[in-house]
Amino acid sequence: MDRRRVQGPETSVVPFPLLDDAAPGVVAPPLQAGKRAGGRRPEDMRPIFLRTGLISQASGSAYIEMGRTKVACAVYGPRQIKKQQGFSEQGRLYCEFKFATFACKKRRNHQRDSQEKEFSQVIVQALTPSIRLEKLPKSVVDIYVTVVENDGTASCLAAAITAASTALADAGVEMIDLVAAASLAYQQRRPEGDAPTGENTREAGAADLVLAQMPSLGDVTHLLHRGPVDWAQMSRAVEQCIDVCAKIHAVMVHSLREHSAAEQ
Amino acid sequence: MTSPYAFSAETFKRVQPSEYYRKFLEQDVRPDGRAFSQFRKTILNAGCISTANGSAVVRIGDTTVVCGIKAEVAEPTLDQPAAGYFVPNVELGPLCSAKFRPGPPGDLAQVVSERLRKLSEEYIAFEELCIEPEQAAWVVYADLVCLNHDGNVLDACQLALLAALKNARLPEAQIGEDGIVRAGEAFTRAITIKRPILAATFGLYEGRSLLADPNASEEPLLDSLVTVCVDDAEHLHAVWKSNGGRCSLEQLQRCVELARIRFTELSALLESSAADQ
Amino acid sequence: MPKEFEPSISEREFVQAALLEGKRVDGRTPYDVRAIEIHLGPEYGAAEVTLGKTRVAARASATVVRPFPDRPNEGQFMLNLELSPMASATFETGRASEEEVLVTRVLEKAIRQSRAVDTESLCILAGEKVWSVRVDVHVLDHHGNLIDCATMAVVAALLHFRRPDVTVIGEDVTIHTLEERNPVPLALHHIPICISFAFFEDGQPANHSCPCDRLVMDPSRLEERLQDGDMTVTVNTHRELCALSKAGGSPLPPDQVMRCVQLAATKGAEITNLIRKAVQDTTSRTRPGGGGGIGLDR
Amino acid sequence: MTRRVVLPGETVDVSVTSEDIDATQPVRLGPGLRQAEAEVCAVRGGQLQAQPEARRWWIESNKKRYVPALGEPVVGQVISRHAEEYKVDIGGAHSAVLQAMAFEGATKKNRPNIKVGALIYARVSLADKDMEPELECLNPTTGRSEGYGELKDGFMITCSLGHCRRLLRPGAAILRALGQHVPFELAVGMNGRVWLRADSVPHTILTANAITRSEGIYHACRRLVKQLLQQI
Amino acid sequence: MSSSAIVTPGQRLGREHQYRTGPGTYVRNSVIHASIVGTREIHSAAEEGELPTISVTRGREQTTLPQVDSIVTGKVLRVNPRFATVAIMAVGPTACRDEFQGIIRVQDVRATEKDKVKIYHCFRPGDVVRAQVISLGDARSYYLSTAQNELGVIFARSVAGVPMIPISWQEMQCTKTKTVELRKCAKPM
Amino acid sequence: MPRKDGRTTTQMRAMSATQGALERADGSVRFGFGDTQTMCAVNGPVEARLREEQLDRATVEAVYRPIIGLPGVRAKEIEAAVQTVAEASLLAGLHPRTLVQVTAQCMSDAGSSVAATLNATAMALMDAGLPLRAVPAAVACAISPEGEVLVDPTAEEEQCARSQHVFAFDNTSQEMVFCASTGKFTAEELAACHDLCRAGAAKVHAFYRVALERKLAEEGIVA
Repeated sequence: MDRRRVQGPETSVVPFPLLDDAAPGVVAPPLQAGKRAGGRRPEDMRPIFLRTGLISQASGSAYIEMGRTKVACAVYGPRQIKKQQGFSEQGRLYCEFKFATFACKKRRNHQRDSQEKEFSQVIVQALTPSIRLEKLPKSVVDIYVTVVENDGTASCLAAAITAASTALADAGVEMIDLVAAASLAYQQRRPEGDAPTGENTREAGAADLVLAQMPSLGDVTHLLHRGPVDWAQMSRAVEQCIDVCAKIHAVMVHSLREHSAAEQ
Repeated sequence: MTSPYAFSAETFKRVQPSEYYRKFLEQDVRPDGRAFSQFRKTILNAGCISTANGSAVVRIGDTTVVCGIKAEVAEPTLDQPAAGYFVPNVELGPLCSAKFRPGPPGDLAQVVSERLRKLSEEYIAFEELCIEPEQAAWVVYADLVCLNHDGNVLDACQLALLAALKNARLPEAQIGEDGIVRAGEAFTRAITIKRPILAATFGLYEGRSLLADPNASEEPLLDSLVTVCVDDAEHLHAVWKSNGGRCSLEQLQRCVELARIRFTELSALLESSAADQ
Repeated sequence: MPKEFEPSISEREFVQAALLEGKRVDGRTPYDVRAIEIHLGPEYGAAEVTLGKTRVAARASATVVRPFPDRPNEGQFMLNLELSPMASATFETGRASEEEVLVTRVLEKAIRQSRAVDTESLCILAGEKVWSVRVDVHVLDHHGNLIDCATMAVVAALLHFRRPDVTVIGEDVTIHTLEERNPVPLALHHIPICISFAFFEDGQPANHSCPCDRLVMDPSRLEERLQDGDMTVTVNTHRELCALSKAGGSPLPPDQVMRCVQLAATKGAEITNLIRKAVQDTTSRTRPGGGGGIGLDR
Repeated sequence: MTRRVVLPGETVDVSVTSEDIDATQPVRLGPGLRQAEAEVCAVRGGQLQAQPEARRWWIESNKKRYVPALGEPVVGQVISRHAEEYKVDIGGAHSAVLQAMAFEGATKKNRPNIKVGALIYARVSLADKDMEPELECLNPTTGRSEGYGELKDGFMITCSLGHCRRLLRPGAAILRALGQHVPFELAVGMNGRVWLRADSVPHTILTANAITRSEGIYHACRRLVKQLLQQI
Repeated sequence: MSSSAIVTPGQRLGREHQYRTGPGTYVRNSVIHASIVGTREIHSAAEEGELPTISVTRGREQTTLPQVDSIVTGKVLRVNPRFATVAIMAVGPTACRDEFQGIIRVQDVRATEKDKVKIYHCFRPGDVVRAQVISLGDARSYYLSTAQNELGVIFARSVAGVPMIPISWQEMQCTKTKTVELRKCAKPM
Repeated sequence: MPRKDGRTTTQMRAMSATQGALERADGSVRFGFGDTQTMCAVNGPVEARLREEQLDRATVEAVYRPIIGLPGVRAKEIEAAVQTVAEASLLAGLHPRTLVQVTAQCMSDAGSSVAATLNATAMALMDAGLPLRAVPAAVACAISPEGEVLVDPTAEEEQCARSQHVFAFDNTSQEMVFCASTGKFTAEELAACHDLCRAGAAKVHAFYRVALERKLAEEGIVA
């Protein structure tokens, strides 16, 4: 009984689809002639829209759209550490990742579940190597990410990392490099760039990969791979992600320049 | 008598907000250049989220609110067996402003949610949300996420909520003998809205000047906040006056007139957004 | 939120000195219970009990709900107690204070788990509709011994409460308004009453004489803050012992415990009669209660 | 002596009404009245009292929460002890500071040794809404303790501030009635706390109950004391 | 200002032996990279024979943290006999979005007669002070000092709520009621 | 059309108030319109937590508890109303960096419970002896389906009303300090409700004075 919100019924369910005998169960369209559902080639990447500075209240912010995946990210800080964790020469990063309740096919809960907490940790791990924390003694930089629409959970995580890094740059936090992240889902035969629809793409045997990289310096800051895949496919997938990261990095640079020029 | 110490404008605004603001109001202008009764630029686009049954994004100035509608099915309550549910909730998280802390909804979020729920009793047709009396009814969850809080979040939420409801489509559902509800493939059924109701909020500065659509830096300096909700037939549906200042009946009636003008602007926006679907 | 400081040394020493002479600071003898006042009404199930200056209000209400799947022909009974800053400035809203958890636990054991309310009688239509009775307890003024005062308030509210009469013909259920049919009281198996004791060591652990003479019934706020141990005995009208909780504190010889139970039994009977009498002469005067009584409004 | 009951917010006319009052004397506003630009308005509900000749106006009303004011005697409880000072709870919004040196004849070497939890009778030496209140256990003019200092054993009760003010007035009815039957010592603080000590436990209990129960009674004090005497 | 001249973090600016690194840049295996988004600026060295310094400056104000020796402007929140608590609202000329907490210990209020300082005669809650950060202090607050003439109270309201003007280094006068209040004033610049 | 309990449309139920009912609270009042009773307790100025401390004024913390059920979002809106009345009356600048706790407990709801809560709050602030610049008085009214404006409505009148209004007025300037009107009504009806409630508020202010006189007599201040 959550008394801080308007109450609905205790339990509510999504109605079952009307199984009239004519149409078979809706199955993901098979791969025809190398094209995917969205008409994209396996290695193609969905169109990206990245805009900084949309959230005026934040120190820095970024809004990203990769195809239908939409993620908003705000950075507050560097500011005083509220919780008493003792003196620290180094700054700290704190992240809260949240899917909006309407973001996924199945309605999500208001409270953060374990997956969202895990993603918050992943974002902090992916970004910490790139931030010059020694320049921010006794302070914390808070990153808040809200997914407005989820078209592929792996792609949401990648978009969130990219947006968070852009927002940190927009906030003027000193960093050694931006961090671009790309996601990828394996079909049985060939890896496909940029995991498409279906938030839990992990049907039986399917695997996906999220790779976060500092493009200018070339170092990989975070790699999350789930699902069984043989080694050869894995290495090809990593290269493919590196290329996608380069493209994403170009978009990040462009939007940061656009916004800071407009700012003058 | 100006103090001998010079401040940069930005520091003066942080250190002495009320002084900074009073200097502008003395020249009948607001820091962001608006006239007293002028609302900020309002942008509305509906239906931009495919995973929701209905959605809308509203920007009033910098205040940005995203509303998503998700519909599910549940058993109706025993004392109202033939009515569905409408559950609006506002999230004012740490993402939209530095003054909100992580965790469950704070006081402001809860008050806005309660006001949206109270208003919904005037325009939602609850009996049409019932699929089968005493057995099954639609639960329309309307969740509003504020992406940027630059003041006057209630007006933005009500507009986003109405636009999302207009944009929402539910599947045709019926209940089988086995008591299980099944829904059709096509999302065709609309949610009927008896009458569009929209909110307009005003602030009173030192009991005299009436300021429309106060932003985040103005809100703490105003000693009264008046919100008026009107519908298309010039009827009023809610008048709330909060904060400790005093407000005369004439000022209240002035707010009602301005709210009516604001209603025409917003309902035009509402129609155009629904049209281009 | 001001913190509540420990009592001063003078107060502690004086209370112990007075107890040595069998006297208490507010003029009572060790086995005196403070004056009890019971106000009932105007709606059914509204009770307000003062024990000395401690004041607790309880409100019983009933709504029609679907039964739990595993117990289709049994109604529900819920108790809720929350300490607000009204009781004392040291309580915060939001986080439950340790005292609130303690009082709620003892109340649950005394009333709910001892099956005081007969939930079978609350069934309207097995598997479909049952009565869900809830009692909300509000502590208005905290002057010590919340447990006893809260139990009395809950019991008085339950005895005074009337739910609307219901007729079931086959499947359809009609709930009569209070004007059509006289409302029906709740069926209670027994009436539990809590009697709390506080006891004090005499300060000289060396000659550890039995603390029998330093045992007080119905401790005041000051005695509660100075006590070295406490015990709550829950008895009912059939002279049965429903619950006994002696949570830590200084050890007590067994004969002392039995003595307390005897004292509690006699005192409990007295209090039960007091409540019954109060309920009898108010129900005749209570008006049906405008809608609020049975909590049917949304 | 105008005697009307005023609600907060109402204005009070403090102008001179008759000639023989010297209009140049400054108007002194007591508790409950405050100057707002031109006029004087009430900030508390109560009965308006005045001594027009001394041009002193105030509002008589009762309160329970103490707000420190300069020079008022208070009964405090030591809540913590530091090298140079004690922190004392006086029932107000902030705990007060009592310097270890603020005792009669205190020197660097021999200073009173007061334990945490002890009661003290002290005078408010600093009271300002922006600062922590400070106490001292001596009369600043004479440097003597004059009753201030640590209060050993005895007992302490709390009652309303109005009742304490009446107890401090010479010839308080309840104290005179008690005095005929019971020898006792008393330290009344303006912060609603009264420390008392009598020769025996029953007498102390009698005194304590007599004072708490005499809150609203003025004439029947003697009858109240007799009742309590039988109960011993 | 064409957007091409703007550099983003990680962008190579040159080799180590070409420039000296100024703010907004860093060196990694002998290559100079930008560390913030901003415009690249090259300042020729003061005396020749020195390398020119390269730096990146941000258009919008750079949210700086209080560092040791930076001059900060803040508002006094609380005053107790041992220290005054200050909410730092601006570091140097730039106002910071979020307030940092700093304290002015009684021994850091002024340079002369450190032990006879009565803090109530120097600061009152609501005063705006200009102070210097003397250390990063503890986990909760920075340590500030006003032990120089141009540091101290720069704006204060009298009990009557009217802004006061300084009449000496330790007195301020209310313009309406002419009452004099004690403050540790900063020397007007 | 006379009302069920025989009152005319502009007649309010008898008001009742007991002051100082609670021992521990600094100020406590049980205020009632007929059977609708609300208890309000005020503690202050007390110590504030560092997080909620304000440097130039006292922080007001309002809590509202319904008589039945857990306090939910509806209670939070009433808390905002109590906060408004407290801020309209309290001179918070005189006690900086302190906390004033206002806790309202509904004892029984027989119609216009929010108005009773706001009046109990104003009287409790006065009973606590806090410095106030005004004592607001609140009155509720409802417009019946037939369009009649009923002052101080009972629970049934509220349930079937077309719209419900609560207004609170300042005792010095008779200007509105709080208003919460919901339902379906016209601007003219709003003005009618405003004036009707203002007349009712004058009666409540008179009642405050009578109650204060009774309390002073009980405490032996009025010799």
